[in-house]
Amino acid sequence: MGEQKTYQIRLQVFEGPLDLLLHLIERAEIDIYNIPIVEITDQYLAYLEKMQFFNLQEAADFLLMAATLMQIKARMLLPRPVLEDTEPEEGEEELDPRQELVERLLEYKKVKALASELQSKEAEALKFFPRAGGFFADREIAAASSDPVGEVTLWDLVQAFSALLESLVPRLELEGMPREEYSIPDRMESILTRLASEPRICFRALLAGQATRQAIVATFLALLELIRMRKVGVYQDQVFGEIVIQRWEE
Amino acid sequence: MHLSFATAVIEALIFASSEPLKVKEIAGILGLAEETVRELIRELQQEYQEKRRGIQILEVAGGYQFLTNPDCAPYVEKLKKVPRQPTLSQAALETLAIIAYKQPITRAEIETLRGVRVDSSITTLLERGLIQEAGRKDGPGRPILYVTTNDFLKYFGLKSLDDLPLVDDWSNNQQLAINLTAD
Amino acid sequence: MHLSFATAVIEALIFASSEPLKVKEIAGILGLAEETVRELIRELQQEYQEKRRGIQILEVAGGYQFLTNPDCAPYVEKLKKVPRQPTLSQAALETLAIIAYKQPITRAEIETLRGVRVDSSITTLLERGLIQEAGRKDGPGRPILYVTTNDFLKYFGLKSLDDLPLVDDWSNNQQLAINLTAD
Repeated sequence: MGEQKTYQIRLQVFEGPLDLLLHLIERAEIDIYNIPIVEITDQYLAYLEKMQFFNLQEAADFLLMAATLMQIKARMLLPRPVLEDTEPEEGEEELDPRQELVERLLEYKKVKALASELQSKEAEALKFFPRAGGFFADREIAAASSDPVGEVTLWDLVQAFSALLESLVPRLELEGMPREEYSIPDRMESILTRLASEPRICFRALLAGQATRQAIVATFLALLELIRMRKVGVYQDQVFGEIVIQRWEE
Repeated sequence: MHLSFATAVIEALIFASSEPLKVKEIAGILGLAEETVRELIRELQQEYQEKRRGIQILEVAGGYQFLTNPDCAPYVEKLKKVPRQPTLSQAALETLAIIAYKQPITRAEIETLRGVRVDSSITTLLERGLIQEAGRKDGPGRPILYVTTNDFLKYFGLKSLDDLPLVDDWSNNQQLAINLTAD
Repeated sequence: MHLSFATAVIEALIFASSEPLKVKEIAGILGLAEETVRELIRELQQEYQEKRRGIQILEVAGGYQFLTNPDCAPYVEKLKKVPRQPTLSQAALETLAIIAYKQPITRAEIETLRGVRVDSSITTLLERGLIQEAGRKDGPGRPILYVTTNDFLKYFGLKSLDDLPLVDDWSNNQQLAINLTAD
């Protein structure tokens, strides 16, 4: 029976190079803190030859690990530097070239353990059915019917944020930071001019047309001011729709 | 199958079905005669009725369905259309704005920016589902980090956080402020 | 209000709510103390439990919700109108586990832990509403941070993030324990 097992072709899919390495180590019943790097590297490469990759990226992930293994192997085979030569400052012993790999493997082992915990939780949770065939079936309706923000709009939110910014920054205008070309009254005028020729402007397009951050801020503040003065209105056709700016009509 | 277990299964089936469930379908799933199923449903209905519970099983559109007890309707209605919440306070709004633009952020960081305690506005925002906890920050005390929720995006009509209107960058401004006062 | 009627109303409310219902919300609707509500829910839960019924009230994602009895699952699965999503792949589970324990976390940090690209599992998890973006990390490139959602708790039947199984030094609780003993 035992013999038969060795002839079985493993069709197991590995989730990545760490998964494959962990499999090799566990199969060989090796101490993870003392990996026989030559042996494991050979096995890893042998597996790599047999593996089929779905895409280039996947192959690259596995090849990167192969390169890492070979690098560690080379460092292990090289003669160690003489201790007297370089006085070790931080630790007594020099760093084992395998250490980083061991740490990554240990971390990944935890990931696998957690993933399998989640999997059993998932299997368990799927035995509990909610009303009407799905937790999330009427989430949209539920969300639409309750209104946690009341009368507050996105504009209020942004305004609050801008106001906070201003309170934190010593008056920029006094320091002459925003140049004349970004003055808010100018921007207000230019928005109104544009609205005289176009019935409506997309919010996104309005800001996208601005060259610098200061220009964007000035335009944005100008827009807020126009809204406050009720010279323009903003609306959305639909939730998630474009924010559209148009002249205020009585 | 024990009839008491069959009754439990029928209860579960009627509950989980998205439409009024027909006796025929129940009978098919359980491998019981339709008459038996009908009898068990009748018992279930009676049980709910006698105890004057909050929910009951009713025959609707040729099938069976759970519905809330009409006596409870005035309360259930309050649930459905959660009365228009009072508008967010200025304090809550400012806290929300900071979290939206600076997330993930800790309570202490928000307090530094606002210059006041923000416990109550954080509670309000958590309750209204606009923000949520999202792990802890590395470092002393491992304080809780706050982020905005998907509902936050929904209520403000945003597709993603990148849709938040640009506001001159906070960190740059602070830098600037420091530079200005240092001169 | 009679407590027996209050219990019926609570039953109706939990049933009617499309989301796990919070004690606070029930208390608000009924005008009762939260502790009273909690006690009444406990009694209700017990009643359903004792009778081994087809449905029960469970605490999920910080609220209470009716769910079918798991013993009935093999039958409920046969219902025609219960749409089911496929279970999560191993890759998605590994990515989700990392996010759940290390949130908020960037894509690159997840990739370091898993040793592979995680673009497709992130997309899957976002689409299924189990994770969400939560701002950006300070530093080069300002990468997007990911956190788990409330639906994550519901999907796995967890009361809160503290319900996640403990693993070595990976949970907040353990960190805390270490900090305490260090003092």
